[in-house]
Amino acid sequence: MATSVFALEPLWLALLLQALAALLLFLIGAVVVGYLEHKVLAHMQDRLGPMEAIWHGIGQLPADGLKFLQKEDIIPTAADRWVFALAPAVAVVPGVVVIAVLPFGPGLWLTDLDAGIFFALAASGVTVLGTLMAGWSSANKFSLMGGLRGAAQLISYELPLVLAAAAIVIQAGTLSLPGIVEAQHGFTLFGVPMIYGIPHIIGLGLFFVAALAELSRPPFDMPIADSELIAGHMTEYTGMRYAFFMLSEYAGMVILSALATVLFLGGWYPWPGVGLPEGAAGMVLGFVITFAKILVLSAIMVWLRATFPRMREDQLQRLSWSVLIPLGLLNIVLVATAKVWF
Amino acid sequence: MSVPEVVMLATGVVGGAAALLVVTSRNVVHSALYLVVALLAVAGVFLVLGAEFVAWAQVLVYVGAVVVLLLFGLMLTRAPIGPTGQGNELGKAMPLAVALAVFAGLVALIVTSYGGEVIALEHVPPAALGEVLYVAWALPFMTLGFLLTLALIGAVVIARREEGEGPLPEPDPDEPEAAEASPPDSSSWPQRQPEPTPDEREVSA
Amino acid sequence: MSETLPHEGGVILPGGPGEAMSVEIRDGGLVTQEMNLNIGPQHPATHGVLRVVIDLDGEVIVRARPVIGYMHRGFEKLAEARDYRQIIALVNRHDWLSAFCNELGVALAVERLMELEVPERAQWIRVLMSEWNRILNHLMFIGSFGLELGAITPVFFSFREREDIQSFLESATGGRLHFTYTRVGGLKEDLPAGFLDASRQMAATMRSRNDEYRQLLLGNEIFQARTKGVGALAPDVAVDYGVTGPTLHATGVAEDVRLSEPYCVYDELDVKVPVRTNGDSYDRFVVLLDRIDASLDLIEQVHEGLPAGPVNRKMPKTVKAPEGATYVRTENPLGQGGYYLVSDGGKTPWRMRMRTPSFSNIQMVPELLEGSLLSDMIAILGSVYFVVGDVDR
Amino acid sequence: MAAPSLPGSGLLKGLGLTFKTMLSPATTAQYPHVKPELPPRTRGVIALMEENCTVCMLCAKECPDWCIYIDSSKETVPVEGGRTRTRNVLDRFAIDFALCMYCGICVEVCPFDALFWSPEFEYAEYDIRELTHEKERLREWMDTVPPPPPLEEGAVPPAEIEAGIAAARKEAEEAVAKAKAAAEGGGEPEAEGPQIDEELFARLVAEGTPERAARAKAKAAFVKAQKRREREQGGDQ
Repeated sequence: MATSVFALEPLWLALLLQALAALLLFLIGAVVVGYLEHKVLAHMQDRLGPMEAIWHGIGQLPADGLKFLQKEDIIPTAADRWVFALAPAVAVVPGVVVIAVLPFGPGLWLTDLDAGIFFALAASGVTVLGTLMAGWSSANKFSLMGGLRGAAQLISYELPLVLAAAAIVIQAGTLSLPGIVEAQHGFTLFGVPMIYGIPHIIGLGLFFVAALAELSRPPFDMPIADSELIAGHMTEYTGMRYAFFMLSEYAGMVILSALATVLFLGGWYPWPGVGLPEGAAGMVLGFVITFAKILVLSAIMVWLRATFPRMREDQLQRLSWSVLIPLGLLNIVLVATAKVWF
Repeated sequence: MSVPEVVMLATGVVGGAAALLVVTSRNVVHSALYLVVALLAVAGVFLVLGAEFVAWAQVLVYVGAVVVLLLFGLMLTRAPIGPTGQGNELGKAMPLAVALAVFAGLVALIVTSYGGEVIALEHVPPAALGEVLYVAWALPFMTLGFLLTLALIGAVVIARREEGEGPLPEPDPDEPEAAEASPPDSSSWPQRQPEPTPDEREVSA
Repeated sequence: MSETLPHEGGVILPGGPGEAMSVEIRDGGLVTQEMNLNIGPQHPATHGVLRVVIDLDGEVIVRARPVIGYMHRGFEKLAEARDYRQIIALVNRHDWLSAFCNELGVALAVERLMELEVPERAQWIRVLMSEWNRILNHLMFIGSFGLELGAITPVFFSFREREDIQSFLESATGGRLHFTYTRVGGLKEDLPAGFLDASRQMAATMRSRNDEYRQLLLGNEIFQARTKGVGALAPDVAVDYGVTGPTLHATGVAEDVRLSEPYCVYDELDVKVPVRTNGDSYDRFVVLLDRIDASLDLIEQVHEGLPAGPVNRKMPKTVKAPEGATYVRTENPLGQGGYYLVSDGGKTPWRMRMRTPSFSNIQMVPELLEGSLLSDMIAILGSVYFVVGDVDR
Repeated sequence: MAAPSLPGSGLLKGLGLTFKTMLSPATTAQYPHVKPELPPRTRGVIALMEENCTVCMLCAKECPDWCIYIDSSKETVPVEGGRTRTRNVLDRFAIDFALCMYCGICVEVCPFDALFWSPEFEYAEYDIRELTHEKERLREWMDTVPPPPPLEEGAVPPAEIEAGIAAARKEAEEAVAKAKAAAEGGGEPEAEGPQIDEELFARLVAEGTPERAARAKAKAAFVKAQKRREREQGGDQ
C-alpha cells in the first residue's frame, strides 16, 4: 500500500502542509462543483447560465465570493450572537476535516486512518450541528423550522448512510479508505474484475440517496425549501457567513461523491485490475480519474435537482424508516452471507 | 510531560470546563452546545488513549445523533430564544451532591482498579477491537444488541398507540387516477376534512 | 394577531422572561402551544404581497387567515375618473397575467351599453387573443407551481414558451404584457401580415411543449405524492365560495362562461372545458395543462374560420355610454370575470365594479389550509390560482 | 402503505427530458451582445414629428397619467394680401417616461400624425430627471420609427389610409396620363361583410343543424374557398 505523499519528516511541516492542502482541496472542490452546478443546471433548463465572467462564466464563483466579502454582515438583534456567528464555522469545519482522509489518488491523501470511512461519516454528520445552531440562533421562525427539519432528516438518513457503507466495509474487510480502494482493485466477480458498485447496486443506491438527504440536496431539501421556508437556517445570514454555508454544501457534494467513488466506483483506478503507472504520472492520472468520478456523481446530483420536486418532510421520513433502513439491513445480511459463502 | 500527556490534560480540562458549563448555563440550548464540546473532548481523550474507533463512534453517535436529537427536542419545546428562567427550584445543593458522589465513586473505582499501574499507550486497530468484541465478548454484545432492539420495538409500539395530532393521511398512490375521459362522478367527491387514522401516523425518531 | 386558545385549567409550568412558550399538562398529556406564523406579505409562495396568517401546531396548520389589500390601488375608483379608452389601458394592469381578457370584458360592457355590434373579424381576433392570453397565464402558473414544489426546471420551460408567445403577440399589439389591443367597437388595428402563420406555428410548438410538462411533472412520483389528495376541494364548497375557472373545473363542475353565456364568437366554436373530479392540487394542475390544449383547439378553429373584413366600427371621438347599467361576464384565465358598469351618460363611468376571479378563489384558502401541513400550504397556494393584483385591485 | 419511493417510470421520464434538454442548444438570448429584433408595432419609445404638431393638446389631455408637458405661444403670421393670422408655436413638448405607462393613447388620439411609436427601448438613465425627453430628443426618435407593417390577409385598411392611398394614386395617375383606364384599388378584398357559403348553409339547416352553427360552418367554408381562389389567382400570375 502506498504511503501518503504528506508523510514528511518534520512533523510541523507535514501538519502545516496537510492543513493547507485540505483547505485548498476544500475550496477548489467546492468551486468546481459549484460551477458544474451552475452550468449543468442551466443547460438542463434550456439556458446558458453564467456567460460573462471571464470565459463562459468560469470566474462567476470567485466573483461571487468577492461580492460576499464586501457585503454587510448582519446579525439580527434578537439573535443569539455567539451561536449565530459560530454556526457557519461549525458547518464548514467538518468538511475540511473529512478532506484529510479522502484519497484523491495513489498516495494523494493527507492521512490514512485505520477507521477512515467511519471517521469520514462521523465527521460529516457533525455538519448538521451548524444547521441546527444557525436555525435556532437566528430568532426566526422559518429558520427554526428549517433547523428542526434538518435535524430530523439527518437523524433519519445517517442510518442508511452508515448501513450502506458498512456493507462495503464487510466486503473489503477494512475501514481504511485507501485500503478499500486497494481491496476493490483486486475484487473479481466470477473471475471478472469488477467495481463494488455493480454487485452492490443496492448499497450504491442507498448511499447515494442517503447522501442527498444528508446534504439537504433536492429532492430532499425540505430543510432549506426556498419557496416555503425561504432557505431555512440560512434565512438571516448575509455576506461571508452565508457564503460559508454555500461552501459547505458544495464541499459536502464533493466529499460524499468522493466517498461513493472510493466505496463503489474503484477510487483512483480506472477499473479494478487496470493499474496505473508508477510515480508522479500515476498520481496525476489517479487524481484526474478520481476527480472525474466525483464530478460525474455531482452532476447526477445536479441532474436530480433539475428534475425533481422536493419531498415533503413526512414522506422523506417514511422513505427513510420504512424503505431505506430495512433495505440497508437486508443489504448487510446479503453481503455478509455472500462474503462468507464465496 | 510527554506530548500525549499534555494533550490528554488539555482535552480533559476542556471537557471538564465544558461539562461544568453544561450544568451552569442558563440557556438550555447553550447547555446542549457545551455538551457537544464536552463530548468532543471525551472523544479526544479516547483518541489520545489510542482508541481511535471508540473516538469516532463517540463523535458519530453522541455528537452526530444524541446531541442533535437533544437539540431537536429543545427546539420543539423551547422555541423562543433567551435564558429559560429558574426551571426546577429544587435547589442546587442536591444535584451538586449527586454529581460529587458519582464523581467520587468513579475516582475510587478507577484508583482501586488500576492504582499506580501505568498503561502503555498503544494504537488499537479496529480489527483488534472487532476481534475482542465479536469473539471474546460475543455473547454480552449480542445480548446488549437484543436488549436495545427490544427497547426500540417497545418505543415504536408506545408511540403508535398514542392518539393525537399528526399529519393528514397520505393519499393512496395505488388509488386509480381519475381518467381523462371519465365523466364527472359526484360519488367520488372527496371528504372535506379527512380524519387522520392512527395506522397512518408517522413513526419517526 | 395571536389567536391562541386560552389556557383552561391544567398546570402551567413557568416559562422564562419574555418567553411565549409554556408547557401545560392536561388530561395526562402535554398540551402544546401553537406557533403563529406570518406567510407574507413578502414570501415567495404568495406570488406577490398576499399575507396568510397561520397558526401552526407542529407542522399542521390549525388556522389560516389570508390578509389581503397590500396591493390595493383603487382601480374601481380610478375608473370613475377615466374615459373608456383610458379604462382599457387601466384594466390591463390589475391582473397582469390576463391583460387581454380584462380589457375585453370592459370593452364588451361598454359595447353592450351602447348596443354596438362589433365587426365579425374583430370578434374572431378577440377570441384568438383571449385564448393566447389564457395560455400565457396558465404557463405562468404551471411554471411557478413546479417551482413552489421545488422543481426548478418547469418555470424556465414555461417562460421560454411565454417569451415566444409574447413575441408574436407583440407584433400585433405592440405590448408584451399589457396588450391594450381592444377598443370599444373593435380592435386597435388589424393583425400584421404573417401573424397567423406565427400563431399556427406556435400552436403546433405549444402542443408538443405541453406534453413536455406532462412528462416532466405529471408522471413524477414525487410530484404526485406532493399533490394528490392535497387541498381537496369539494364541488359544493367551491360553488358556495364562488370559486370559478380551473380551480372549479378540477372539482368536477364544468361551469364556463364561454359555454353558458357565450360572448364574442364562442358560440360558433367548439369550446371544450376540461374537467377533473378530485378537486385536489394535482387535478387543478392537470386541468391547467388540459386547458392549454383546449385553448389551442380554439386557436386552431380561429385560424380556420377567421373572416375577412374590417376590425373597427366608426366611433365618435369621445365615447359616451348611454345612461344605464350592465353586467358582463367573461371567462378569464383564472375564472369568471364580471364587469358591472353604471353610466350616467357621461364619458366616464359613474361606477365600475369588477368581480375578479382571484378574489373569490382566495376565499377558499382558509378552508383548504386548515388541517393541512405547512408544506402542503405551498402546494395549495400554488394551485388555487390567483394573482394578488387581481385580488386587491 | 407503500411509500412513493421506488424510482418509477415517472422519475426516469423526467430525468430523460432534462437530459435531452441539456444536449439541445439553449434558447437564451445573449441580450447586450445580440439585440432583439422587435416588431414595428412595439411600444418602445414615443417619437414626435414636431412639424405635424398643431398644439391641439389632445395628447396631453387624454394621457391617463399626465406625463406629456406642452408649452406653446401664439405667433402672428402675416399673410400677403390678407389679414394676419395667428398660429400656435410649440415651445416645449416633453414626455416623462418615468411616468408614462406606455398605453399609446397619445399616439392614437393625435389627429395630425405627430406622434409615433418606435421600438427603441434602451434609454435607461441613472437620474430619473433624464427620463423626461424634451422635443429635440423626441424628434430624434423619429429616425427610428419603422414603417407600419403590412396587414394580414383579409384585413381592411383603415378608411383614412385607404383614402390617402387612393388620393395619392389618383394624383399620380393624373400626372402621368389620362389615357389609361386602370382599375382602381387592386389590393382591397372583394368582400366587406361576412359572406357565407349559401349552399352549405341551406344543406346544414335542412339537416337540422342550429342556424347559428350552420352559419358559422358555412362561413368557414366560404372563407376557405375564397382563400383557395386567391391562392390560385396568385399562382396564375
